[in-house]
This record gives sequence, structure tokens and C-alpha cells, in this order.
Amino acid sequence: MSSDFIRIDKASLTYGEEGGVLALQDIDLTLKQGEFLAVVGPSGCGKSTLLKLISGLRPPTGGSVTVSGQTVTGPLKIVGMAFQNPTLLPWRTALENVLLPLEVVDPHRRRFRADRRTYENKARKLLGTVGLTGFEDHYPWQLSGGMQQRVSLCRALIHEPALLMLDEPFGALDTFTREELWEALQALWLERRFTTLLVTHDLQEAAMLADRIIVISHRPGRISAECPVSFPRPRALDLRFAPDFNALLHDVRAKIDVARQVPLSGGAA
Amino acid sequence: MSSDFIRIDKASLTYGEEGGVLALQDIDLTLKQGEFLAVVGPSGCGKSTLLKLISGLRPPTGGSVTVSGQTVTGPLKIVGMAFQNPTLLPWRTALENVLLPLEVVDPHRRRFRADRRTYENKARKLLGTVGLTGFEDHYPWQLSGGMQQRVSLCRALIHEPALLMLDEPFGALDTFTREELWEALQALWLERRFTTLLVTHDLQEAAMLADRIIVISHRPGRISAECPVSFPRPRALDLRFAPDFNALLHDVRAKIDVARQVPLSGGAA
Amino acid sequence: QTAVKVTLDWKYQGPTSFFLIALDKGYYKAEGLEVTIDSGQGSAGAVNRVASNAYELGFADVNALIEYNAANADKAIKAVMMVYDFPPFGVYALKSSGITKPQDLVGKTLGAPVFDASYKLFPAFAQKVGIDNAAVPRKNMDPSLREAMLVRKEVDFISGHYFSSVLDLKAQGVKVDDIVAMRYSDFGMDFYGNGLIASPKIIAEKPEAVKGFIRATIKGLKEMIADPKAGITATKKKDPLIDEGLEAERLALAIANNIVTPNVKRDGIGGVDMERMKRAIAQVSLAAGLKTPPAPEQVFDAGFLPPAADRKL
Amino acid sequence: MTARQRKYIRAALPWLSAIGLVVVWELVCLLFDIPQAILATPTATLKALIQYQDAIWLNAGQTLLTTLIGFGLAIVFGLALGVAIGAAPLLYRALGPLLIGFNAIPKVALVPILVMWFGIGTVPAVITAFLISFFPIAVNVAAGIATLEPELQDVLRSLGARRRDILWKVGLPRAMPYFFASLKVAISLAFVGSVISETVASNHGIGHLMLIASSSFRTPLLFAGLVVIAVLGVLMYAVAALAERRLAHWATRGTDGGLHGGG
Amino acid sequence: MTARQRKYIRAALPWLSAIGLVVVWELVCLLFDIPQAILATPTATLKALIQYQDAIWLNAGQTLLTTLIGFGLAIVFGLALGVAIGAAPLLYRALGPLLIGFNAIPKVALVPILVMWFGIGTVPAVITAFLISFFPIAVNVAAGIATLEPELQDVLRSLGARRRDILWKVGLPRAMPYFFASLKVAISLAFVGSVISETVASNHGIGHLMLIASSSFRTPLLFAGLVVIAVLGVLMYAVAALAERRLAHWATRGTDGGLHGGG
Ligand SMILES: Nc1ncnc2c1ncn2[C@@H]1O[C@H](COP(=O)(O)OP(=O)(O)OP(=O)(O)O)[C@@H](O)[C@H]1O
Ligand SMILES: Nc1ncnc2c1ncn2[C@@H]1O[C@H](COP(=O)(O)OP(=O)(O)OP(=O)(O)O)[C@@H](O)[C@H]1O
Ligand SMILES: Cc1ncc(C[n+]2csc(CCO)c2C)c(N)n1
Ligand SMILES: [Mg+2]
Ligand SMILES: [Mg+2]
Repeated sequence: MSSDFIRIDKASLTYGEEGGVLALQDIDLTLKQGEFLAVVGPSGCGKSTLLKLISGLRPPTGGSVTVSGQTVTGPLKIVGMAFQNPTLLPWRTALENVLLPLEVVDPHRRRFRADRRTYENKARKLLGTVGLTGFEDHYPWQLSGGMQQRVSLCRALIHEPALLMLDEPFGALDTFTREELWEALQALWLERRFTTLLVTHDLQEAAMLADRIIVISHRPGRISAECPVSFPRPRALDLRFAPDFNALLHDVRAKIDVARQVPLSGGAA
Repeated sequence: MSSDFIRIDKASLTYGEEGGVLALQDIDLTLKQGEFLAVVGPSGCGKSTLLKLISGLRPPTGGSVTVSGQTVTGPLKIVGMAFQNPTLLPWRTALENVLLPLEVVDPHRRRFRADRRTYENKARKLLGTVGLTGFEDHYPWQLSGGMQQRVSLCRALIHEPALLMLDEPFGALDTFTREELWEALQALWLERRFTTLLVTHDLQEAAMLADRIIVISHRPGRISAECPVSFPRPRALDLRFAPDFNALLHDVRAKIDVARQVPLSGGAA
Repeated sequence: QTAVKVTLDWKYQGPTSFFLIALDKGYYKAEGLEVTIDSGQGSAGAVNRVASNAYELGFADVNALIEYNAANADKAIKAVMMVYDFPPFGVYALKSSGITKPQDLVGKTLGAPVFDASYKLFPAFAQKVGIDNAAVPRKNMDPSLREAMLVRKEVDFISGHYFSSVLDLKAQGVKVDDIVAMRYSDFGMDFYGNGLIASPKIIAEKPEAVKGFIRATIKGLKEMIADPKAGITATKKKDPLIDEGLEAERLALAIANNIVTPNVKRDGIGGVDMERMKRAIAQVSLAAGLKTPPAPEQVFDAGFLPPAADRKL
Repeated sequence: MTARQRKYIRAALPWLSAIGLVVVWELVCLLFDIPQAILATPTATLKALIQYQDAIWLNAGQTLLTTLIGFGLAIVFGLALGVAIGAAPLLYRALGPLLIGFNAIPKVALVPILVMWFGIGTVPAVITAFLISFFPIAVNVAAGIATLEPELQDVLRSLGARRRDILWKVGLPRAMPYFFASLKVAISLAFVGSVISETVASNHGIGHLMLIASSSFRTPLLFAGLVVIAVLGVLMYAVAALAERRLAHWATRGTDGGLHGGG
Repeated sequence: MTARQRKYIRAALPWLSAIGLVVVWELVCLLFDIPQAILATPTATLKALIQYQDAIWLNAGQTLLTTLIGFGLAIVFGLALGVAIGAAPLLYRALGPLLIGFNAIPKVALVPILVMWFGIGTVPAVITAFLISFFPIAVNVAAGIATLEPELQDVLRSLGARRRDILWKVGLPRAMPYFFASLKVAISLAFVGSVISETVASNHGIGHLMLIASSSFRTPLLFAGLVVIAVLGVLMYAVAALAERRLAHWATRGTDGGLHGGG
């Protein structure tokens, strides 16, 4: 079972009619079950688009995407996703937002009414781990940007999805909170081994958490480089000061620099 | 004229009725005209709130805020603000979003109709500097997260405000884009010397750009530390590898750690 | 007990109180009928309700019935009993307008709703009195506006039911002496007024019920003529909202002018003179531009009436 | 102005404006010399209200009942239809023009047809109230769902949610502000519907009362009827507003609902 | 299904459903044996449309004109009022109940008063069309503005924008989806308004024509009138829909407007 959980074959995605923005081109990628992949690349290169492609939110305009042996034609049911914008539902409190997947996803939905209390406690605990105890009953607009992002993260995790997609989940957090959450996420992953895609701009984050880092190039997005990350797990925060860690960062950084190709001031479509 | 452009006196801000969330408490802060202040602190400590307080978007529930000698009672007219969420108007294209302040703020609004062509070119150029040439006519939802953030930054700058407020303006950008924009912002600031408040989680960013860094403590937010940044300007990216630069980062980092006080898992209101 | 639904042409008012007397006193019950009497929204509506079999019987203007039958020759509906031997049709002006006789109407504006019977029959009236129908401009308006517009001189004269318009004008503060009323019946017009109409279905399936209903109704009618107050009491009982004084006045006018006419005193109530009906149909056809006027037998069927002796007052 | 004073003013405002209206009405009657037969004065109307209070209570009860039943049906059916055409663009294309066309027809023209099937009285009034008031609800709910942000929809889609879940968890909540806006229109229209049906075909209800009043030249009673409808409309709306505050408060979360400008 | 086929189906749908309605209508007439006097068959209605086409054109022109003027006024005034009560909560409290109450009153009851002032004919019809249709517009625009996200408002406020600018730059654009939803309701109501006014006091217009038809038992002509109003309503709506596509397309930017579920 542990081979090629996700397989992307020459997939492309163009937004809009023909002649629109070609966001991804000829993507070939395979992920094993339980793998932790980090995706990096310049802004606007198609990282978020890649996640939407794999989760089935957007169909490819060319090529194919296969997840656990099945061609993806519509949204999958095994995904937990934290979007780049928190997109919390404004009519639900933080707690209710976190409970959402449990109301929708099998097998929880069937048990939800009966076990509401249990599920609520689980959600409260999860909110506690991200430092939001006391804010369960706040509405999204009563939370700071970073707090919203943390709620969104909890929403992606609560139903223990087999495939976790995180789109810059820690972008709005301070270093300390971020590092604590790295550790929390790593612990969770070690325990449950869900397949994970993490989009990030923080190379430390990528190297800290992932099994492999892929670099996507400037529009049209292609996979321009791949770096395996082979530090043993669990990885402690001290790892950041290890020389090979920093060598890796340097390497990835250089690869991104290549991937950017077009300099900023001429970055046309 | 170059003394105490902004003066905050024992200002507090509670959200909601009495008994609500006390976001800021007893803030005392002065800014000179043309000063560049960076604000750092843990997530949810009240950084965004501080910006809203100074810009007059929220009245303090205690104490007072004075900007260029006048007590702030409502929104100021001299501010350019990039919010934490890009909050672009969905019915306007990127270019139209950037033009917005020119349609509203004196003295541009009077000239806007006549000089539309000129203003448009200015906006296009600005969008070009942040790497968005070719996306001027895209609507916000057709842009990636980082692209939206850059449009929002342009919107804060276009009308050359005397007071610039940036709330994590580079959070969704990759390292290279971010560094380029640091340089662009620094050049602009050196040229025009607008008073600037920059909220950020990236300490390198703070140290790279600011004259002074303040650290805000965990809720209720107070100013728990202040560090002057005295590197000469213009500051090149190489500065990052200088020992005193890293010493400063270490120092600030330690101060934030203190400011966090309450550990994550018990971070109640 | 046979259930029978009856629709009036209008709200419960004085002139229709004989139905309610019969209902109230159990005359219908005595005939083995379970009768409900609903108020209506105009004669045309009453004819339509009967035509659609929503109601078995109706109280409606025979002239509307003539028009209906002309348009639906295959589904003709018949009147089975006449009540207003003279119709309350007429036109009315204010003394101050200088109108005193029909000839004065030429060039004057007539105000009325298009569905008003007097308005629709005005062309026949014009012909009878020898004025040019086309020389009378019209303004159409709801009944509720008609008298007010006359008082405001927005129109020069109006058409309508005598027992409605005169009372309405009085309510608007016009003295009776200031009203110039020209009732069509006073000018030798042969129109009949309202009668009881029956659906072909009940005629075919329950002719006895129709007969019984007529017997009971005539009983009520006689009592109403003898004691109008009883009619008002019965009406008040059905609809507490009515204005008793007004309805009593309306009823008195109706009895004197429309119900107890010389013909009725001579022949008894309920019947028609088929020759006169023929002339009436001709006049209606002329006024409404009917191409195929119905035969009198298609409009009235005397076969359900009790013997003339029982109908004498 | 203290917070308490402001609260009193807020509470008093509707009454003040109502009083203002009555004063204007009285003045118009006086100044424009409108015949009492057409426009009764407030004083005369008040007298009629008192004089006929028994009949008014009775008939108001009837009208309220028919209106509420019709309005209830309109909510259920309007929501369902709105959801259907909001969620399925093809259905919208198919039914939209028919609905618009149907709605341009004065419902009073349909009452005779209803009478044919249901006789006069309560049923046609209920149906008319329903027919006249479901459309605004359907239109607004459809608009609320059709303008659902794809981003919010994606939150549910990414969970593999079925259409029904998407509707239930984001479509409907998102449409609530639209829905409640439509209720204001629909509740008033429902009253219009039952009243006009009562004037055409009923022996009960405020519509019937108004017709009797006008055919017996009691204009003050006619206007008393109008006032009663208006008051009933406001009361019903107050109920809907209460529901709104509970179910869609998140949408009006601005400092206190209004726009606030700078300098 | 290719994209082109889908396009044809989309284009054909409204016609298909209209034809479907006509067929159902004809069948109902046949099966339930409904007398022509109550419900004309489509065939008879079509005949009447042809037979009386001259009169219909003339009267339809009159009705369309009055409706459009009234509707135009309703848009202007409804927008203005909606903006006012949407932006000023106190004004909303003051006027809200009055407006709701006023709207619960059947407008047909007010026509006589209008006739007193303006005489018989076009003016009362225009005013009735206006009175009946401004309210949905005002309500929806107010709702759109009242539910404006404070975050968007802050974008303008942070620039020190005046209230007027905030309204103009974010309030109104944000309210556009609400506004266009209300137009669907308002345009149909405007037709209802002018037609009922024409039935109460006018020598012209489809309402007048329908009254004549019904009083002379020409039911097919009555239904021809109804069909004409419905068609006019749909045509006017098509114009509004065109404007919507240009001015509020950003709000319906979902993949293609509908909800899309997962597995
Ligand atoms: N809905 C859309 N319609 C049209 N173009 C789109 C749409 N969404 C994204 N794009 C375009 O696709 C490209 C890739 O976008 P995407 O969001 O995947 O970038 P990203 O790598 O996530 O960037 P960032 O790091 O800034 O979030 C961009 O050029 C963007 O303009
Ligand atoms: N509209 C609001 N209503 C109630 N509470 C609020 C509101 N906005 C912010 N808060 C609370 O105020 C506190 C400070 O929020 P603020 O947005 O200023 O934090 P921040 O420092 O910007 O955090 P972050 O780095 O996560 O953006 C938080 O606890 C938050 O819950
Ligand atoms: C809508 C309407 N229906 C019927 C009549 C005819 N009509 C007028 S008064 C009256 C009865 C006694 O007042 C009758 C039958 C009308 N004018 N308006
Ligand atoms: Mg992205
Ligand atoms: Mg913040």
C-alpha cells in the first residue's frame, strides 16, 4: 500500500478560457502514502493551484491526477485543507468552524449528533494546542489574523484526514508560535502518518517538516527541482543550527533563485 | 516639525462591551516625523489593533492618541494602510484597486478625472515594481495570495501618504520577492521619509528596515521592550550576515520570548 | 337535504335581503335545501361563478346574462325568476350643470366604470331618446370614484344603479333636489333587471331543488315587501358591518322602483313577459354590439316558477 | 449624548415618525381640501376605529390568520424554489422568465379562478397571499446563493461534501441576509394579497370590511381598515426582525450597522 | 455534451419551459373541463391576441410607458432611500415601520386619492407603479449596505474618506447584487401597479382593456391582456439582467454560478 498514493501525469491547468493564465504546465509528481512533501516557489507560481488540482477542487486542463489508484474527477473525501486565506465561515464561532468537517465527513457525520459532546471536547483540545483556549466562542472577525489562521489549521486536522494540504498555514504567526506548531504538527504526523503537502515560503519550515521539497518555477509553473530531506525524525528545533541543515537551505534557496528566472520588475504574464 | 509626530498617552482598547477582550493596555508611544517603527510580538497581542488605533479607525477606550498635534477622533486623511488581509475590492481590477486612494484622497481626487491617464501610468509603474506587470486588469480573485498582497501594498503607497502603516505586508511572499520589496520600500522611504509603522513577524525584516523595534506583550498588549536599530542606511541585504545584525535579532527574539509570558497551551483570554 | 350554493351580485345589502330572510327563517330548509349565500363582486362575476359550477344559483343582472349567452351560445345559462322588474339603471347629473333632459347630454362627459350596466346600456338609451351616442365622451373610473368625480365636476354626469348613486351623492352632501336622475325605465326602455340564474347542471340534475328554492325565495320576498325592517334585520345578522339606515333607505328605493312595479302588481312577482324580454334583448344587443342575440327562451325559463296565483302579492 | 439618552431616542424614533405621519396626513386633508369621501382625516379614522372595534378585531383576526398561513407557505416554498434556482443555473434559466411573467400579472385577476375551485372565503385569500409573496423570497434567496463566494464553497467542497451539505452549511447561511431582506417585502405583500382577495371574494376579513365601508360611503372605516393592515404588517415584521437578529447578526457586524465616514 | 450543445440548450431552455407551460395550461383546460368564461385556453387567447392586435398594441404601449416611468422613479428613489436607511441606522428605525406599514396597504386603495389630485389617466398609473415598486428596491439596497463588511469599509475609512465616498466606492458596489435581485421583484410589481391603476381609473392601458374584456365576457381577451403583461414584464427584466451582467458580474464569479458538490 505504501507506493504512489498520489500520481500526477503531465498535468496542466489554465485559468479561464483558452489563452488565459497557464498556471501549471506538465507537472509530473508522485507521492507515497504517508509522505510529507513541501512545496516552495516564487509568489504566483502555482503552488496553491497545485493543491487545488490534487484535492480535485479544480480539474486539470491537461494530463491526469490519480489519488489512491483512482483518477480524480471531483473533490476528494479524504482531504483536510487549510487554505491560504483562512476562509472561516463568518456565521460560525471558532469552535463551530472547527467542528464543520465532523458534520460533513464520513464516518463522523453519522455519529455527530449523538457524540457532539465528545467531538466538541476534541475540538476544544485541538484549539487549546494552538493557543486559542478562551476564544472558542469568538466569531472569526473577533480574532486576529494569526488566530484565524490557527482556527483554519484546526479545521484541517480535526477529522484526521488521510491527506493533509496546508497552504502557508503559519504565515501570519510569530516565530515562537510557529515553532511550537511545527513541533505539534510533527508529533501528530509521526503518530498518524497522513500524507501531507505543505506550501510554504519558510525554507526552515520546509526542511524541518518535510521528507522532500519540490521547487516550482515561475509561471508557467513546472517542477524545476526536487530535494530530499533526510534528517532523522523526530527533528528538534536545534536542528536549525546544524551545518547540513543550513547547507540544505542554501541549496534550496539557490534552486528557487534559478526557478524565478524572470526578474521581478519584468514579471509579466 | 520633526518631533513627536505621533503621541500615544496611556491608551487602552477593549473590544466589545466592558468585560470584552482587552487588546491594548496603557500604551505610551511617541514617533517622530519620518521615523520608521517596526512592531513585533506574539500572535493576537494587539499589533493590528495598534495600527487601527493610530490611524483613527478605532477610538481608544482609554487614554489618547495625538497625530501631528491633533487628538485623533476619527480616521486620518494622511494614512496609507496595507491591512493584514489584502481586502481588495472584488469589483475592481488590480489597477482600479490601486487607483482607489487617488479617487478619494486630496489633492488627487480633484485632479483625478483630468489626469486619469497620468495616474494610471503611475499605478502601472508601481504594480510593475512589485512584479505584477500583465496582471493590471485581473480581478482580485484571479490573483494568487501573494499577488493580492502586493496589490494591497501598492494601494497603500500610491497616494504618497505622510503616514504609512503596513500590517505584515510581505507575509505571503517568498524570500526573494520579499527581499526585493524590502529594498524597494527602503529606497522609497529614503526618498520621501514618510513616517512608517511596520507590523511583522520577520525579525530580519524589522531590523533591516526600521529605526526602532517595539515588542508588544501577550494579551493585554503592552509595550514590553524597545530596541533602537542604528545600522546606517541604505542597508544592503548583506547586512543580514553581519554579526551585530544577528546579535540584534537574538536580542529581540529573547525579548519577544519574555513578552509571550503565557505558554501556548494555556493562552486563555 | 340538497346542498345549494348561491352567489349574490354584490355584498349583502338591503335589496337582496329577501334571500337572507328565507335563509334565516328556515324556508330553504323546509324545502329540503342546505343553502349557503355568498356575497359577490358584480353581476358578471356572479354569472361566471354559476357558469363554472362553483355555484348552482346566482343573483345577477339579466342583461349581463344576455351578453354572456351571446358569447357562449353552447353553454347558455338561464334565469329562472325575475326580481327587479324595472332595473335600477339610469344616469345622473347635478342641477348646477344645467342638464335637465336627455338632449342636454350631448357633448357632456359621462363617467362610470366600464362594467356598470347603466353605462353599457347607455347607447340604447341614447338611441331611444334620440341623441348621438358618439357625441358623449366617456371617462372610466371605479364605482368608488364616480360620485365624487361628479361632485368635483370632473365629469358632467354619471351612470349607475339608482339606489346606489343617489344615496352616494346624498352621502357626499348633495341634496336630493339637486340631483337630476334619468332612469332608463322612465324613458320607455324595456330592460329587465336582476333575477335568479341557475346553472345548466342543477337544472338538469335537480330541477326540484330549483323549484323549491324559488318557492322559498318568493316567500322571503313577500315578507320583505311587507316588512322591509325584517330584511334589514336578517342582513344585519349576516353581516354586522352594514349600515342599517342606509340599507333601509336603499331597500325602500328598490321596493318602490324596481321590485313592486305596476307589472308586478298586475302579474305577480318572478315572471317575465317574453315579448318585452325580446325587445330587451334587442336593446342590449344594440348597446353591446352583439352579433348573435340569444333567443328569449335561452335567457329565461319560466318552468320553475310556481303558479301565478302563488306569486301574487 | 450619553448612551442611555441615545437608547431612549432610538426607542422613541418609530413613534415620533408615526406621529409625524399622522400630523402630515391631517394637514394634507385640511390644506388640499380633499373630500372626506375619498380621504378620511386621522381623527375621523380614529373615531371609526373605536366605533367599530368589535368588527375590526374580528376581521383583523381573519386577515391575520390567512396572511400568516399564506406567508408561511411562501417562506417554505420560496426558500425551496430560491435554493433550487440559485443552485442550478439551468433551472434558473428555465423558470426565471416564467416566474417574472407570472409576477407581473396582478394577482387580483386570478382570484376569480381560485373562487371557482375553492369558493369564496379563506382558501382563495391564503392562496393569493402565498402567490403574491413567494416570489421576492425566491428571488432573494436565489441571489444569495448565486453570489456565494467560491472560496467559501471550496471549504466544503474540499471536504468532499455533497451538494446538499454545501447548501445547508454555506449556501443557506450565506443567503440569510438576502432572505431576511426579502421577508420585509414578502410580509407586506402577503397582507396585500389576502386583503385584495377578501375584497373580491370573502365575507370576512379587513378587505371585506373595507369594501363594505366603501360601498356604504363610510370612508373613515375604510381608512381604519388600512391603518389596521399597516399595523398588522409592522407587527409581523417585528417578529421577522427578531428572527433576523438571531440568525443573521453576523452579517451586520459593523460598528453599529451604519456607514461611518472620516473627517 | 460539448460546450456548444450546452450553449444551445441554455438558449432554448426559457422557450422550452414557456412552451411547456402553454401545453400544461391547454391540458388543464381540457381535462378539468374548465369553462372558457373562467379560464381561456391558449388557443383562444392566441386568437384574441390576433383579433384584437390593434387595440392591444395601443394599450400595451400606454401600459409600458407608464410602467417604465414609474419604475424609473422607483429605481432613483428606491436607491436613494435604500442608501439612506442602509447607511443611517437611526433613519432606518424612524422610517422602517412606516414603510413596512405603507407597503402592507393594497395600493389599489390609494388610487382614488391619486385620481383626486391628478385626474384620471397616466399620472395616477405612473405614481401607483412607482409606489408599489420602490419598496423592494429600497429594502434590498439598504440590506446590501447594512451588511457591508466592516473590513471593506475600513479600506476607505483608512483613507479618511467621507461618508459619501464610502457609499459611492464600496457601499453601492457591494449592494449591487442586492439591487439587481430587487429589480426582478420591482419590475413585476411596477406592471402590477400601473395595471391596477388603469383598472380603477383610466380609459387606456392593458388594465382598462382587461376590465372591458371581463365585463363583456370576452375571457380570451382578458387572458390575452394577462399574457401581454407577462411578456412585457419578461422583456423589461431581460434589460435589467443585461445591466446586471455588466455591473455585478464579479459577485457571481463561481465556476458557472451554481453549487457544485463532491462525490
Ligand atoms: N481563479 C483564477 N482565475 C484566473 N487566474 C488565476 C486564478 N487563481 C490563480 N490564478 C493565477 O494562477 C497563477 C498561480 O496562482 P496560485 O494561487 O497557484 O499561486 P501561488 O503559487 O499559490 O502564489 P502565492 O505564493 O502568491 O500564493 C497566478 O498567476 C494567478 O494569477
Ligand atoms: N473586532 C474584534 N472584536 C473583538 N475582539 C477583537 C476584534 N479584533 C481583534 N480582537 C482581539 O484583540 C486581540 C488583538 O488582536 P490583533 O488583531 O490586534 O492582534 P495581532 O497582534 O494583530 O495578531 P496577529 O499577529 O495574529 O495578527 C485578539 O485577542 C483578538 O481576539
Ligand atoms: C364591482 C361592481 N360590481 C357590481 C356593480 C353593480 N352594482 C353597483 S351597486 C350594486 C348593488 C347595490 O348597491 C350593484 C350590483 C358595480 N357597480 N361594481
Ligand atoms: Mg498561494
Ligand atoms: Mg494582526
